[in-house]
Amino acid sequence: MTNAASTTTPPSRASASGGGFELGRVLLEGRAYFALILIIAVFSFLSPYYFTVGNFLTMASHVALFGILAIGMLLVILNGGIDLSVGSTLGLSGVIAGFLMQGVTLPWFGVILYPPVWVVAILACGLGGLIGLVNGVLIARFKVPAFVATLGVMYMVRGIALLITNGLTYNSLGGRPDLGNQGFDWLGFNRIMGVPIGVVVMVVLAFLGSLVLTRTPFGRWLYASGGNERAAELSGVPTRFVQMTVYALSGVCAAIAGLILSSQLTSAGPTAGTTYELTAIAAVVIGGAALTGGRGNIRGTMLGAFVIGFLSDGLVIIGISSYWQTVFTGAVIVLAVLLNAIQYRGRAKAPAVAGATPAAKLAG
Amino acid sequence: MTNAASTTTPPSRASASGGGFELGRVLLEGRAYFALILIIAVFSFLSPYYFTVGNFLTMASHVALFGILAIGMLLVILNGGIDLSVGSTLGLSGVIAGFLMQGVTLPWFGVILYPPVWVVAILACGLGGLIGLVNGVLIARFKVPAFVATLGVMYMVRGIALLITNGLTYNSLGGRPDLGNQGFDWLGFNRIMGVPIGVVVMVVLAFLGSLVLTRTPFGRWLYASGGNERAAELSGVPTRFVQMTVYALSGVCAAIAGLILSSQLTSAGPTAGTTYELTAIAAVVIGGAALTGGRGNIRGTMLGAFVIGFLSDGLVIIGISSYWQTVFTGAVIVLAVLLNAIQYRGRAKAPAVAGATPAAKLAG
Amino acid sequence: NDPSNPYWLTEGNVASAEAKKLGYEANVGASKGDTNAESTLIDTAITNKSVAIILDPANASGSVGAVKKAIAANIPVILVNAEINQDGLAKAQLVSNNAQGAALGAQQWVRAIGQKGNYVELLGSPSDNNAATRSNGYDTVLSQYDDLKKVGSQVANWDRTQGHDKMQNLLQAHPDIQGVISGNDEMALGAVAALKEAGKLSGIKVGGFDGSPDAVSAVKAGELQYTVLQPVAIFSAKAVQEADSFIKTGKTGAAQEKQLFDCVLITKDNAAKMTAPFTMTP
Amino acid sequence: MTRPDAAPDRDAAVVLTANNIAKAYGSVHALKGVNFEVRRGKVTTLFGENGAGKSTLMKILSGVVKPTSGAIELDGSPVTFASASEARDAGISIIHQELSLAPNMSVRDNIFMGREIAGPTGIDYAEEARQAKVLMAELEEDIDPMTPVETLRLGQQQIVEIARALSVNSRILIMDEPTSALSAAEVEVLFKVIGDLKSRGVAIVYISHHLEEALQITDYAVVLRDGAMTAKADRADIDLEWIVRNMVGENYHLGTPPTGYQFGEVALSVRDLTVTDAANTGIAVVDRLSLDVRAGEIVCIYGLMGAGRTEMLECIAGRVPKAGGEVRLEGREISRLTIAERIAQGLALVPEDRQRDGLVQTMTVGENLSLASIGAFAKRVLLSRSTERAMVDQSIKSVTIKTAGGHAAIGSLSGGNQQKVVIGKMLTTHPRVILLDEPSRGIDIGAKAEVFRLLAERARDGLAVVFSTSEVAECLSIAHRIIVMARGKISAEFGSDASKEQIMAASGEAVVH
Ligand SMILES: Nc1ncnc2c1ncn2[C@@H]1O[C@H](COP(=O)(O)OP(=O)(O)OP(=O)(O)O)[C@@H](O)[C@H]1O
Ligand SMILES: Nc1ncnc2c1ncn2[C@@H]1O[C@H](COP(=O)(O)OP(=O)(O)OP(=O)(O)O)[C@@H](O)[C@H]1O
Ligand SMILES: [Mg+2]
Ligand SMILES: [Mg+2]
Repeated sequence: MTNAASTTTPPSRASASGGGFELGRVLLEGRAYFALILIIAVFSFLSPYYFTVGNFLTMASHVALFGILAIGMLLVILNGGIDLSVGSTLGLSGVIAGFLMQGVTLPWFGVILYPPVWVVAILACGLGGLIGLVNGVLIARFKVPAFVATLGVMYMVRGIALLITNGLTYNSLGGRPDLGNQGFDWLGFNRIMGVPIGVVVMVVLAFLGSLVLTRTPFGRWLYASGGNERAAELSGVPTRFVQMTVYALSGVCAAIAGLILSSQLTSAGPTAGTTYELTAIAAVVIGGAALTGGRGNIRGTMLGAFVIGFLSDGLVIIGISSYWQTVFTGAVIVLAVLLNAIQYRGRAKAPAVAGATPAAKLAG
Repeated sequence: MTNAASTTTPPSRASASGGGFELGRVLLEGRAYFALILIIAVFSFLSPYYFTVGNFLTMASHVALFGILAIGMLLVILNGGIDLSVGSTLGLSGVIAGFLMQGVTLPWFGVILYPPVWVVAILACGLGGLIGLVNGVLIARFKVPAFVATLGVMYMVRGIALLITNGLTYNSLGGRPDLGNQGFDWLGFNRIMGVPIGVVVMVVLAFLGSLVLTRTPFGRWLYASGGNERAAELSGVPTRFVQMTVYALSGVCAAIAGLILSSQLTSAGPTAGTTYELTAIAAVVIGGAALTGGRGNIRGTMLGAFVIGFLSDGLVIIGISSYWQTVFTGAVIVLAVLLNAIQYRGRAKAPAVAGATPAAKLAG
Repeated sequence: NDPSNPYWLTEGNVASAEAKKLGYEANVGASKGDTNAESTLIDTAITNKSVAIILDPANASGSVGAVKKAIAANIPVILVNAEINQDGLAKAQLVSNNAQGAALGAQQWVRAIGQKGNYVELLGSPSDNNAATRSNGYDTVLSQYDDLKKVGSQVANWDRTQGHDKMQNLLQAHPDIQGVISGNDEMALGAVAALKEAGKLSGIKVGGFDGSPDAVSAVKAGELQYTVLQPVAIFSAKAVQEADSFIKTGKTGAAQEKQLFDCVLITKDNAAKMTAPFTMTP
Repeated sequence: MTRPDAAPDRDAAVVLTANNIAKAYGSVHALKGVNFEVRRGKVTTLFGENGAGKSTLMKILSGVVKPTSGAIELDGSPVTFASASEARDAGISIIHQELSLAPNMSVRDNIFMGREIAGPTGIDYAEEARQAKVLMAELEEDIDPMTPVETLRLGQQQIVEIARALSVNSRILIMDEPTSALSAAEVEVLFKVIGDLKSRGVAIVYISHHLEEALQITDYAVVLRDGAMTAKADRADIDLEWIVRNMVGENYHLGTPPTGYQFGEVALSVRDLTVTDAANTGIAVVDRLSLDVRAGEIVCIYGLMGAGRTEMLECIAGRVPKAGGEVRLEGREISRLTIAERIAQGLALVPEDRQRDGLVQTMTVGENLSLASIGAFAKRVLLSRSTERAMVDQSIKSVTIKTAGGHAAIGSLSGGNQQKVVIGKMLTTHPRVILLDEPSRGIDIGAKAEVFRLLAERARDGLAVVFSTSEVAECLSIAHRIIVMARGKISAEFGSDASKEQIMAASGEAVVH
């Protein structure tokens, strides 16, 4: 029953104590690092193309998508929740962007508005935040279990995306100079010093994220309410606010990912991002976070994302059947948590304190 | 933090006290009934064909699949776990069945075996149970969080199914008289007094399920270890055994569903059952079970399955775009839990006792 | 695309076989209809310094970006099976003539059920414009017969299970139909299973599209009236050859970018001629 | 002593007044119009049985719950608190009865959660750590502010809880059973701290079930009985007997050892039992401990928090693995058996923390009662409902549980009755030996007496009883033999005629007066 506790005590310490360095964490994340290095080594050996700057950048830009989702997901999971709706949100935000880029007709003025790209981007993110807020309200105000609330929202958002586009895909999001709404593909195509924008965005978000988690009161509130909500509440932590915020943020992250994706493809499909939520969750968990909340940190999550991304890309590059990729992905997920579990099994026996009991449950 | 507790107190009582009649339950399940009746009424009004025996039987046979999955899922959820791998297991069991029906070549004997249908069925179920057991071992022995363990297994099983068939679909599972392996389509095609076998199987399983839950020590153990694992353990409940068993059973249920599906189609595809796990979970939750374990019962779960099934079929019959179906499904899920949440909000305010804390967390 | 459908599987196999024959190393990946997965595949193809990419676009519009990327990395792209909504990008787009095939199918279908009656249609996923092309193809033919009424249509996303379930629902809504026309074979076979179960197979005629082995055997068995063979084997081989010639000569050797390959009708009579999956020997 | 309606004495300024506060949880009337005063620089102690409404009243004063009716006056001006933090800002802080710490976070983070000290770059961790250190020094516990709370034992966690309350320099400090898990030494320290606070003019509200202990620091005593105030008085006017009388109506004593029968064979025999620390640090928490208990004998194990009683008992019951030694039940070596098997063999444990280890909150009273022996009701496969119901009703009677019946929700019972359910549950397995870890923790004196009477009866019928306690008074109740544990070893053994002083001395605990 103490597995969650066991699996993830060390990172938690680290994160909770915001920056303190500890053997436990080194060991745990050391493992993630090790896995990553192993993956890179193996594939570099198998394919001459794998170990090249170009490829790493490409892979990084693939990781970026999941990485960004995972950052939002981490916040939610730290709160002891889960967000299944990010995949759909990703899809919808892309669709909305596409919709806006096509120009909005205002019949009663008889004009067609072509909002500039930055407006589109902001609106899309706003929408993402809104969806997240809906989750947040359902969960924080109406006390609906996170899993169910976000599951429902996932379906609804996906359906809406399909309805808007009627199942079709918006393309030519390039914009037109005469309309001054060009540059949408900037996100997807441009590079800053050779680094794809997507990666840059991920890095920035990761940096901001760990800043918030380790340096700000909000970060501590999040760890506190994830660790023991009642305790946090009694000591004046605005737990509801925290809860709503994390879901909103997760929504925004999803929207950003959606923008990047659709600008990479210069097209926005309503089914984009299906099942990405699972990959994001996997990344967070491989990164050593506990689904029971209060335990985990950005660095781990990033590592998790890279492990998954580099693995699957590697398999594609050495030309392994996509079926094997499915198998491997699963294997890695299980292995990652299994290793943690085994290492901290001894601890698992330690009498859990009341507060730790929750951990127990979810894990069971 | 008391949401889970609040959302689901009544059914729990009900179920836990296996048969004890209580206002809370009547209210809660009354609502599910009400939803079902509403759905039926609306669609009967909109389509002359909806309210016909024939149609109900068809819809029931669609519900059967999810219903059977949901029964297994309920057991897992009562234990405080979750099983994301059922969809894949469903697919694999179908594939295995198909594989066996095609005949197994034993090179070193130089003969091709055509196992009779019942053998095939048993083997498929056995496989399902095995997969479930893998989940169980990961979760009970190695203390891997259920969500992650089953997520990983989900990927792996799906991959294996694809590898076995190399992505192809087995068909003509009809069998051949000369080989004496006929009758595979019996499950899917035959009817007992006009009732599709699938439905019969579901009803039987549901009956067995509620018998086990309410009338056997195992059922009591399950509710206990779901409600408070530590206490159960100290009272001499073999919690690990219980945990492993429920996952194994869930696997078997998935396998059975897989057999029924592939026999309905007289063909088995490796991608069958994708995302069915979510539908099953939705059914269980709409049925008033708590994802934190210890609360829920078969009747509710069946209701949940019928609500989902009758709704989506109804939408098809009145010819609404499949996109709306997605939206509605989500809406119903949210609504169902929302209503419970609201009704028991008053209770929710009560400071939960230590024991209830776990509940809280997972739900949060 | 998704290799769990024999059609795309053959597409991949034939192409890689042809490529190997021409002395290339072929590497088949599946986008499963996800444009992002597709673009990932393209990226890796670029990483692998591929000499040419033969792509079955996941999405008429969604794949444009991916193709652009490959072009940018100046790798010639040749599209097979489905088109993209932007010309001048790919070196060639080799697709089966869906419109012609649909017309062909529709006519045969009319012959099968006669000039009058009610029918329902099963549509492929709307994001794939073959679905629309075929559906229109059917309509243009069938609308000529005033006594043929389409009483219902459902999207079954090319999938057999959905075909089965949706068919059952449609049967409930419209018990009085004589025919089912389907956007592809998988859905058609799903429908056949549903009809079998309802014991209505004799009364209701089903028509498919693709010419997949399962469908062919169903046609042989008389469960399926006909299917329309897409010359996937032919054009995927052709695609490789064109790629080859482009790499060597800089020209695909074909007149124009869009090349339509006519489909062939498969009925009980000529079903026997199907030697290998998707290949018919006259 | 004075009557409730008597005028309150005037020698200290009243800072906080609660005027006929009432609180109803649905049908439960937790408080029925209570008047309550808190004086600056004085300790107002609140006595009352379980469920009397003490915690509820405190939660209302500290803004955690809102009263159904009634008003609160701070310095004579009416106030209403929307939240705990508002009350805290008004200078009222509270130590809750149940620990409220985030186990995943460090001591520092727990102390300052919700009240972060802002620095130039986000939180000023250094400053927080410094203050945390100071507090720990003040409480004479050497706990590094960075240690995660989950690795502290219960007592230390309670210290952290106290430190958090102290860290807010509040004018009114409410302590709801702050010592339930503290060793006598730690209590001493706490009382010293309370002394300083008083001299600094801080008003303190103190709640405890350790009556003598509480009396040491009481200035004003207030007694609640089921939601209403039954008495209040100055320290000078009252004694233990007065408190107990007002708490429970009549005077209680915890019973005497059952006599008039011969002990049977040795039922439980422990030899050189060794248990290492939960955290696998190799420290022997139970150190080569040997113990024999005969059928019909009642043995009490006294010790300070951290003496290793829980580990020993849980190890005998099979919950924690043993590092060495052997455990024999009626001669059979049982170390290798699972918990379930040991129960079947006739060894039952009533755990220390009933909420966490004793009860299944999602099940009814009846189901909790029958859980341990559920196998017995299976005729072939199916349960026999009738047999079960009969057994449940029977044990509700025999253990005297106050409840609407077997179908009632476990949460609806008061602490004492919940404890009885746990005991009843284990008794239905017909044990030969029963181990009880602090069976009296957090239950009122009336319930205690009943529990002990119950155990005495069973002992007569040949049951071997071993119970641990942290209250000397309980050692001197029904136990035939008193064993004192210290640092994992048996430091002394007494008959039922031992004196409190002897026992406390043996436990390494300073004798408190
Ligand atoms: N959240 C709640 N919901 C319902 N009833 C409650 C709640 N909290 C307390 N009660 C009831 O109110 C009454 C007083 O409870 P309270 O906790 O104040 O008693 P107490 O004096 O603190 O007991 P103890 O000495 O065990 O702490 C009890 O009958 C209890 O059952
Ligand atoms: N959660 C824990 N983690 C690490 N060590 C612990 C933990 N709980 C207890 N210990 C250690 O085990 C020893 C026994 O502690 P424990 O509190 O069980 O003794 P005890 O006599 O049972 O006290 P009490 O019964 O009053 O709680 C102590 O030395 C303590 O440090
Ligand atoms: Mg209290
Ligand atoms: Mg103890």
